[in-house]
Amino acid sequence: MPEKTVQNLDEVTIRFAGDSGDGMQLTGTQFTNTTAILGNDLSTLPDYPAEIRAPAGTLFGVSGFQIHFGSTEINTPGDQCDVLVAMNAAALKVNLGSLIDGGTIIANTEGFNDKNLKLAGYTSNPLTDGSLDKYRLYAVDITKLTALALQDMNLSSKLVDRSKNFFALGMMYWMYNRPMEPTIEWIKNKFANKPEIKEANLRVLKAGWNYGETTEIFSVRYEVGPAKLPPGRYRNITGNQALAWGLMAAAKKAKLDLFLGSYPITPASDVLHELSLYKNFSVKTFQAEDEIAGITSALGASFGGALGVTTTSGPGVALKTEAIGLAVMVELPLVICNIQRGGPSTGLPTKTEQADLLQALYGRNGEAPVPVIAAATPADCFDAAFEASRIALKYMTPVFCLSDGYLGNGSEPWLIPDFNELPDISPKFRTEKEGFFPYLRDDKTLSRPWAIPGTPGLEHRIGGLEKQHITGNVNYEPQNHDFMVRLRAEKVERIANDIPLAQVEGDASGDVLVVGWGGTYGAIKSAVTRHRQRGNSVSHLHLRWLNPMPKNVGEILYKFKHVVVPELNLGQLIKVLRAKFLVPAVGLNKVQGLPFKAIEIENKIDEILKGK
Amino acid sequence: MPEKTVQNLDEVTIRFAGDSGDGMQLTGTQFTNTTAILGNDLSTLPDYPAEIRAPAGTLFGVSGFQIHFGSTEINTPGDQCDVLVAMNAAALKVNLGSLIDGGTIIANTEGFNDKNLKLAGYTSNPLTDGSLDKYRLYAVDITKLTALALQDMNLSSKLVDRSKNFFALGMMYWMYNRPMEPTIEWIKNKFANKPEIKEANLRVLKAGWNYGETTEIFSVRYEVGPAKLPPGRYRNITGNQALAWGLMAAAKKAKLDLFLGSYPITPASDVLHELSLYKNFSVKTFQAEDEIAGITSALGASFGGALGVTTTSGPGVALKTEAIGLAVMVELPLVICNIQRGGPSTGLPTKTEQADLLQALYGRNGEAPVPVIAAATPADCFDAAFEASRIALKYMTPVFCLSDGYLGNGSEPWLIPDFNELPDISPKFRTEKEGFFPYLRDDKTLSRPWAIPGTPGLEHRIGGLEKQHITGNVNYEPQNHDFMVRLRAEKVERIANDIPLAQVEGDASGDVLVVGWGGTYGAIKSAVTRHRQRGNSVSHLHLRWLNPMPKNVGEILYKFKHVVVPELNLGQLIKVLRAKFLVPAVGLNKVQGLPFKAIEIENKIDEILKGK
Amino acid sequence: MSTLVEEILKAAPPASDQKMTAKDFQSDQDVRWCPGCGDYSILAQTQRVMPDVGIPRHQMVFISGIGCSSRFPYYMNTYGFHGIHGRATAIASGLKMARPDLSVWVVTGDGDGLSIGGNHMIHILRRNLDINILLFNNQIYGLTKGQYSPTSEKGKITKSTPYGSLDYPFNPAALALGSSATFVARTLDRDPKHMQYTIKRAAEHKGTSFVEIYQNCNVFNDGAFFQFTEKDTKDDSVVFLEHGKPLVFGKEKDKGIRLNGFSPEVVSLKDGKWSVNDLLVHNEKDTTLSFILADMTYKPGIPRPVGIFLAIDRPVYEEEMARQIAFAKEKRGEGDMVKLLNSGDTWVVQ
Amino acid sequence: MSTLVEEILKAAPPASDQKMTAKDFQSDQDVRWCPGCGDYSILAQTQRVMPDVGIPRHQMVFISGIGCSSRFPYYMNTYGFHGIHGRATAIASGLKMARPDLSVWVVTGDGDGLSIGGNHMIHILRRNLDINILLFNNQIYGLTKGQYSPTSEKGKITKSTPYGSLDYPFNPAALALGSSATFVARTLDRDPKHMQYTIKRAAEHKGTSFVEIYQNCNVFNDGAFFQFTEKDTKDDSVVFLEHGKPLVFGKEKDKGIRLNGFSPEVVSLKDGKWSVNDLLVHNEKDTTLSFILADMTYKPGIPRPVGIFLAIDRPVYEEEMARQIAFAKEKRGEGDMVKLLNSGDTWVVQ
Ligand SMILES: Cc1ncc(C[n+]2csc(CCOP(=O)(O)OP(=O)(O)O)c2C)c(N)n1
Ligand SMILES: Cc1ncc(C[n+]2csc(CCOP(=O)(O)OP(=O)(O)O)c2C)c(N)n1
Ligand code: SF4
Ligand code: SF4
Ligand SMILES: [Mg+2]
Ligand SMILES: [Mg+2]
Repeated sequence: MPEKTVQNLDEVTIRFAGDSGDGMQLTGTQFTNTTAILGNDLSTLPDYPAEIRAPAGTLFGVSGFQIHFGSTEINTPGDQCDVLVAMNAAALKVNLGSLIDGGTIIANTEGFNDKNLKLAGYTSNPLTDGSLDKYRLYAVDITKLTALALQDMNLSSKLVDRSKNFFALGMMYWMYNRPMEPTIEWIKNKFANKPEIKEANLRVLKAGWNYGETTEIFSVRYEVGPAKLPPGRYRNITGNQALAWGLMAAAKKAKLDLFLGSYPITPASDVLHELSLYKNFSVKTFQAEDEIAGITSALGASFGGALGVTTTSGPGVALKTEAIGLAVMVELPLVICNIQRGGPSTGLPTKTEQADLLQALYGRNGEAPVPVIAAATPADCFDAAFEASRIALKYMTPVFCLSDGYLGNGSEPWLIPDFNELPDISPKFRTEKEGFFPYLRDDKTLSRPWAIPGTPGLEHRIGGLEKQHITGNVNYEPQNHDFMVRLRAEKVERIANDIPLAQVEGDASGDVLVVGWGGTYGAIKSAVTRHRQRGNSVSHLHLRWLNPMPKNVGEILYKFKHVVVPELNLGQLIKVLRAKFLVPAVGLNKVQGLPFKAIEIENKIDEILKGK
Repeated sequence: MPEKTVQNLDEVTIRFAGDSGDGMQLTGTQFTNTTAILGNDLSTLPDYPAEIRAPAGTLFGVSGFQIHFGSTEINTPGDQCDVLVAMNAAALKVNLGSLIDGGTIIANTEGFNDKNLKLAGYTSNPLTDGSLDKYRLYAVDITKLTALALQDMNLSSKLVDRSKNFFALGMMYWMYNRPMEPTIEWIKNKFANKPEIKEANLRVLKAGWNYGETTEIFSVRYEVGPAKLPPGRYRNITGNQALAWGLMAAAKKAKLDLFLGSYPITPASDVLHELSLYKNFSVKTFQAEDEIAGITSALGASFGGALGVTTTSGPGVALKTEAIGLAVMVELPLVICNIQRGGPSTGLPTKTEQADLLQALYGRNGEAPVPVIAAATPADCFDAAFEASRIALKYMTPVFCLSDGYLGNGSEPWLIPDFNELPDISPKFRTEKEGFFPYLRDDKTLSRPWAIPGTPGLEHRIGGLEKQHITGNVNYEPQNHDFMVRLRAEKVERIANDIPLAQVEGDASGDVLVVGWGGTYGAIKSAVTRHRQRGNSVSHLHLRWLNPMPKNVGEILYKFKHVVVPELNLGQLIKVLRAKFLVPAVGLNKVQGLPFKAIEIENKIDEILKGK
Repeated sequence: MSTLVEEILKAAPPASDQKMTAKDFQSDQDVRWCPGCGDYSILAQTQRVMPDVGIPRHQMVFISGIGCSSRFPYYMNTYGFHGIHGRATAIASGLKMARPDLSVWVVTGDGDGLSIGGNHMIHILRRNLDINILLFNNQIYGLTKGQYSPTSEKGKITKSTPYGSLDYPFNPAALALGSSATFVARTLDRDPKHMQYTIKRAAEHKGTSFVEIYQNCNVFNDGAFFQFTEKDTKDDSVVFLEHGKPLVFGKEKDKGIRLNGFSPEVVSLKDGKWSVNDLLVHNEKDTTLSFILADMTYKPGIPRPVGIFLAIDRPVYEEEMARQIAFAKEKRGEGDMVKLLNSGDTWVVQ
Repeated sequence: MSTLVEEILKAAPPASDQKMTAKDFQSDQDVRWCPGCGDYSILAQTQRVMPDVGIPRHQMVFISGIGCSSRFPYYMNTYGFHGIHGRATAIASGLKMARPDLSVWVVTGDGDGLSIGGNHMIHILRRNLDINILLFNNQIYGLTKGQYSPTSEKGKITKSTPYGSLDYPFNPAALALGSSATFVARTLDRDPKHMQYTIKRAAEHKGTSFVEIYQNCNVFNDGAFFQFTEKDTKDDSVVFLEHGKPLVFGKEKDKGIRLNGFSPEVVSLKDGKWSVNDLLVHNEKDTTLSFILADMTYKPGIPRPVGIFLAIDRPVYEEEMARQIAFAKEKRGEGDMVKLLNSGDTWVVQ
């Protein structure tokens, strides 16, 4: 065996791509988990079609999973990929554009047979016609090699074919020098009751590794050392899982049961799935008949003293807006999670976007202010959900917690928080009869008492009609209405006293301030960092709280010559900033169902710097 | 009989008030119609409780109807009233605050018996305890006088009691020198099948008139001459009726059938009621099972080549937002009328407010731009509805047409438009097979072709998933999505080329510009006029189109030192203006379920002028 | 239930022995229905029955949507939630799942519960949460001043249908049965005794109880049910369903209902041709029979069936949910966040 | 109909005499269901039946909500509208009212049509518009990757119910009947002949036709109906309802269903105790019987009823609407805007 060269890399981006039936999401997830355990920093981008299992070989059926990992800090899933694993011609066609010049292609030759080429719209085979000359191309007959590895097992050809992703995974493990053990363990667990499949997958995984090890095709292996992350215990986590856990943690710290009323919708369903696993945490999950029943059941549960939560995506929020207004009026805690996706309407259900901010802020009839918080990274979904719950309970209000498809499905290493260090956020249920009025308010927070059914002597009635101040009786008086409308607004405004001031990353004043919110955090951070490394006067302001905003936002904005607001929409936060602070902010807008590439933001900043 | 003095007045405001069972709305409407026929300019404000028929004599059961009429231009229902007709103690209690000092009270003494006084919370009888000394008080035993008039008819006491509002009406007709004929005609028609009631009402009406004529209680009569309105034929019309007729006129001028899919809700139901009368106009009205079915059925009808319309109020819009997004995506004409009411949530269902503007502009998931137009006065609802329909048909888009409870229920004299002069707005259905693509666009309007089922060869499919440019096929490509999102926004933006430039009332530049939208038009106009009469540099900009705005709005704003935006909300249009034009506009906000008084705006302008 | 909620419940003083009275269930709010409205009787009967139900006030919750009927909770001196239009059943479902210890009541109208709220209605019925639903059917939209409702008779002239309505009305009992309800009943605002009995039975039923109450709206639909409630017509127009008893009706109890094939028909018990033994005998436990009886509702010539159509047992949703939770705790132990956070693949960075 | 629409329709060339074929109903769009999905068969049968329905393609509209099933309209070479989740029946209702001349079809799923869309479903059924509804029941949410649906059997383990679902499933036929539907049928994806027959009958029915189609989702709920569709079990597990015929089933046609009281029971025709004459005889026109048959659906030991439960005539909504319009025109004359604007009290200012 010839000795293979080992090359050290700071960071790599790999994209696995194949048919939606090819198991690319699984392959990517396995590679991610193993990479996480090795201590790399990482960020992932699953990218799958709206069809469940589109006909094999078609362009629209291609499913991809990108992982960016390194020994340095990783903030995005990578603007372009260094390695493209293409299980068929369509996968190559769809993804070649994202491969860097000189990048590596690992292609499954069987996926480039005549039928596949035709389906992908190739007139000649790119693996052989020289069109890929500028890349490092490895054509491997993965299908055949998989079949060979399983030759003596007498499996159906369907089963054989289903294993081939493990061959690709094995190869990549070998190439990037990752241990196979975690995946071996996983296979053993997952297929414990299906010994044949277990055996097949294990064999094929190892065959892939051995293929790298023994053949002479690959001349180099790569080494990506662990990242210098803050010390502590880590795990890899997706945004949706982190969100679910954040809600559970909040319920525990509030000493309340968690009640989720939800209706399945991509990309939010996984939160429902995750939460429904934890019945031993007293989590109650209710798959309702629709979104309206999802939220109203959660509100009913809140009335009873639970932490009521509803999870959905944009079209689902549309249906919930009437009930959100009700929650504003009855002043009960409620957390509304929107895992945003491409819109409008059904739009691009499996793609990401952040175009529901204005809906969260303003999408209700009447003056119905609702606090809005947005998560910045997959792991941050935990904190955002916890914080949303804290505010909901303390201020007796519905709270929007915004995430998006990119955050929800993406993952990153997460420094596991010390649960015992999280604050106690348990509410004080009212029990004292003396002086009880359902709309008598706390002087500081302006929140009303939470008196739950079952408490003797506090029988009272709430509802969606305007309430009289203090008594909570139905009241139509003009002055009372005006007063109550302003009181509800003031209550939400006061939350600004209870959240941290905004922190600028970079200098506190200068040429350009890039303001972002939500899932664009990583890309903006990368772009700003690069500019600062280039010596430019560029800073980054990330807004976690969109309503109310931290008290110092105006101050910060006024200290920069230019304010630029990159958003995955046509300009939503920017509207709020301009209206509130009258700053001539400019937008950078992309609405492609994809996250920003850092380079896109970097370029925009360059433009602004040049124009000044 | 002593000769009565006749006094000439330029304008008067009268408020009829009584129990919700007392027929005050009817009395007010009759007085209004008669006054309109006399050629006065006028404006009305019905104000009724949320309960159908609250227990007699209670404060919350008081129903009021205010009419402001004159020989001068009348823009509002009057800041205060000159005459208060109070059928009982509660009616006095609730409405006394709106009576000018020295104003006239006509009180039904029977309504001030012990029970009524107690229900109204009076400890002594205000009719006799001197507390009304600063007013001109006429205590009339209307109940008894009514009974006397019907003495020989042997009617049930319930029926007798129900007639007493006609006594009050008769008195007021006498006092303001109005003919009884129109009401007599109306009674004859309305109760044609109930001869007893007809007879009773006629008698009591005349008895009321005679009471004024013959007794010595009233020493003066008033004369309010006709207003100098532009020449032509007039009628009195409420906003909801005008809206309905505007939609019907649009359908006729479009050569389409009108289809209304709606669900009853206060204060929009009357539009449904009105339209359901005109089956001989081929108007199809469908009372759906809920708001969602209301709008989606209208969209289905549009697909079939009807002018699809849905009418509702804020909470109903909340339920329709998902479908509005669908309409944006499938690009079919659809008119969505929101007769706004007090919110949030169920709020104050019978009161007015204009707090649904941001909902109309932004209340959807994804980037889903929808044109928004708002009516300024009751009669203007006709034009607004017509214009909304024109834009919907020409640009193949859903359009919001905003009205509110004050406009919808209020009325004014209306110069009847010459129907034949209204523009032809008929769409061109696509029939040509050659070169047909469902999303191929008109170069100028960017609207897509309307090809209705039944057209041979144009079979095609639409839906809520992102469409490929031109072909309309489902498409998930990043670039196409970005393109289409911007295209839909651009289509709406281009409507600005097709609407009149905004006109300033008053000088084109100066100290203060008051910017308003919707039903505040009259109050702002009055306030600005008064300031101009006082020689102040104050102008008025009314925005009829809120999205897109006329192209010259920015230009206009920049020409004034101060911009003030009065709104019946906590500041919605002002957010848009500040974000768009970065002008330091200030708001004047009132959220009391009531329209502005001109004086409130006048005072605010004074404040600004003083502060400058 | 959560520790905090449990604390509250534990801290509550023991229920007093003194029996409550109807008055205890009257709140301090002014009742704001129109004078003469049938809702008053329903309120009175409910308040009268509640003491017998035997659950203390503070453990009762009345939840409603929007409509005249939906003002009901304000008048009950219990916990109450006046929701949004059509969603009372969904709000109630969430509350009951969170708090199975509470006695949860839904008050709704024919518009609220069957028009905009129809979907939540059919779903709560199949799920069978232990919630009692009182549907005030006045065959009209009262609060919005008189449009026709999903139970209005066809051809009805209302503000929104000046030429007459076109929709075939729902038969609420049949709809409930078609939704696999476990308790379905019909009663009358003007028959206080029957209403009290029916409400009591609904309260006793473990599972969702669906009670349709014919209610007179004297302002917008006066007399809609007079045939079934007024002295001179009711005996011949109504057949009361009593478990185990044959379907006899008429002032002199001289008429009955038998099945001819599958079609119910009225027979006279006087002319010797038929006897009580030939009649249909009611059985609350028979789902098939319940459909046959519900289907009689709009049949011309057949008296209106009133009473309990069906009362069967089926597992109760929130109890099964609680059982799953108990099972999970038994199997996996009480959930531990620290363990969960550190479960699976983790690694340590020094 | 409006002048403009009428012009279009008049301008259309006369329908050609040439009979169409299934191929004429295939659109140019790639079919994107999973290989093996039961939806393929439903698509094929529908396309096969359409030529016999005898309505030209351009007068047909397929409308759907959201779900795998709801992709159906893209594959039909007719007009189509892929709506939003649960609202297909409402969109279709509006279209049909506006354009009674069109043949309108709704394609929906058990989630789309019975979960989020349940309300519109029950209301369209009582209204009885002349619309044909094909409900693909795979007892699962396919498109969102496998959560349980309102027709999933209780205890079902899915992504959202790892401990098993708690809801008692809808019986779609009973729900439809409870909603006063006029045409209710059930058929099977794997019985092309029966499906073709059923779809044809649905097309012929004047009024809303509700057709439940058992459909295999081989990815998330494989084999849910195999008992009723696969060779070795189907004969003993399914009883086909045929108008006027006794309920016989079994491979050797040696079993039947009779009523014992009101309870259906399986009897053997071999042991001499019972003969065909003792069996329940199907009658599509009998509403009461239709309930009895639908109620058999989940009864243990009873074969699954498949076929047309009910097919009765009742006035059709959009026709009555058209009739009111014609009546109004006759009575008041064609509406004249000029007259209307100037009607009532008007006055002239000089
Ligand atoms: C979302 C929404 N749509 C419509 C309404 C208006 N609305 C209030 S009550 C009601 C119908 C009431 O009818 P029903 O439920 O029969 O109650 P009733 O008044 O007859 O007791 C309607 C349409 C509303 N409040 N909210
Ligand atoms: C408002 C809204 N809520 C939720 C969804 C997500 N969603 C799409 S299809 C579907 C269920 C599909 O199930 P079914 O109707 O049974 O169709 P199938 O895929 O099984 O054919 C759901 C929940 C959505 N698109 N829109
Ligand atoms: S409108 Fe009818 S239902 Fe409503 S309170 Fe009055 S009488 Fe009762
Ligand atoms: S997921 Fe199921 S229902 Fe959907 S296409 Fe695939 S097999 Fe068919
Ligand atoms: Mg009602
Ligand atoms: Mg399904």
